[in-house]
Amino acid sequence: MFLLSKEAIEIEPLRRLFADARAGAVATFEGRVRNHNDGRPVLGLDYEAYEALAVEEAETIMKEATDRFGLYKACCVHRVGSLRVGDLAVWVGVSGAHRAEAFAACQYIIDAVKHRLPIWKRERYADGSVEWVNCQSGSRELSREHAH
Amino acid sequence: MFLLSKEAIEIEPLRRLFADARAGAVATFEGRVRNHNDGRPVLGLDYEAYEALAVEEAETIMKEATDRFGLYKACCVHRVGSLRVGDLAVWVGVSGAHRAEAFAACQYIIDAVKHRLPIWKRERYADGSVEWVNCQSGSRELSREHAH
Amino acid sequence: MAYQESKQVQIRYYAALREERGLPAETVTTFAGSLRELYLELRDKHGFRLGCERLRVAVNDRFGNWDDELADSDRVVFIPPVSGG
Amino acid sequence: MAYQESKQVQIRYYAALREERGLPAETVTTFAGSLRELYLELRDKHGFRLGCERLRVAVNDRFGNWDDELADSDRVVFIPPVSGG
Repeated sequence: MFLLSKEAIEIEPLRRLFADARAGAVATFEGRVRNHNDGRPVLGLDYEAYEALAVEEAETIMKEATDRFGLYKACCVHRVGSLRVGDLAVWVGVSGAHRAEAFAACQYIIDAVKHRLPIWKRERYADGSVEWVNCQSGSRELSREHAH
Repeated sequence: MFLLSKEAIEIEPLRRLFADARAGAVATFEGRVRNHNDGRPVLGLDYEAYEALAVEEAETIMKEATDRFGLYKACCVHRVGSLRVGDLAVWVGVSGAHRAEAFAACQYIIDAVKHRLPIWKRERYADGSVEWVNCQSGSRELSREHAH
Repeated sequence: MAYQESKQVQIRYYAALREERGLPAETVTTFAGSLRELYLELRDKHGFRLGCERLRVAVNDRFGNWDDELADSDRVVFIPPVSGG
Repeated sequence: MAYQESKQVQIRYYAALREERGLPAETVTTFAGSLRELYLELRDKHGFRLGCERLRVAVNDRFGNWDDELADSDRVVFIPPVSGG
């Protein structure tokens, strides 16, 4: 299950989806807006998504992870719109029988979500400037580490 | 931070401890009582802890993980007492700047908690029998995989 | 060379490309044969900074290849380097 | 051989060992010199199934080694294979 959300992500209702008597392990990941990136103070950011393709590609990712790691359930919600420091940007939760598969699957999903979904992040900096992350043309920006 | 809890573990208050403007990544793990182990139907289980040593060893583990992975926060709560299928047995949460460290740290903590803390699990089976997991003397039991 | 009819295609722009174009979407009449030719034509016209090697492309809400043929009525999206998560 | 005084030590039992002993704790008077000797003495007496190689041992709420010397008033816990998490 994958959702793009214009509203703040509520975790409790998501967690309730994971009640399953077979599941011994639930791994979750929260990506949050942090107050720094690449050494620059960040005030907030805006997410924009190419919705139709993002949802389809995300469902493909969820299915890959479910099949590969034998999950009982996999869920991901990604915010769009304007976020402030501390806000939840993305949530991933997976359940399985054992913990090794749950961790591996959760990491697989968040890595794929970051690399494959047509979603873009514009950072707002303390100095008033804004920048679409990864979209600069210079070599400095190409080599940056923007991962959470 | 490590706690042994005689009551059901509530996750929301734990999650609130992780509000931190620097934190881009929060990884969590929930170990739950599942309805099967080693092919046998499980009804529930009882956890018993050697409390003084469990708490001290757990604090050592949390510090190791915090130092090694540069965490902002690490927290683990482990249940003791009688649990039913679906109940939360252990919760681990960590926050850091980036996701790779958060996942690695969360996994490090749950692995160490399972292998190093003096805590014991007695499984109650559907056929009415009970068994202290890992404590059988035969070779079959030695080779079992009891991890979540 | 065979006679080529012009095609009408719909283009949507996201993120940095949307800002460079100053529009979220437009309908374009083109003789471009492939997605690559279409992008190069638009890049030439609007001065987009990023080259094809930094972008991906989607047609009718599926990922496509730059050398895929462009058809009349295609809905095309040029995808700048993503940064979700 | 030097004269050995008897020691009084407190023992707590957990999990499988507690059930085998039928008691959560006891005070024992012993001439055992080491933690290993103490366990073997008690194993002999109560028929504990697991050997030292399957157990760990703690003294005064710290992990110890089987060959550590036993002192009067020590609080000893024999730790069956753990299964937390």
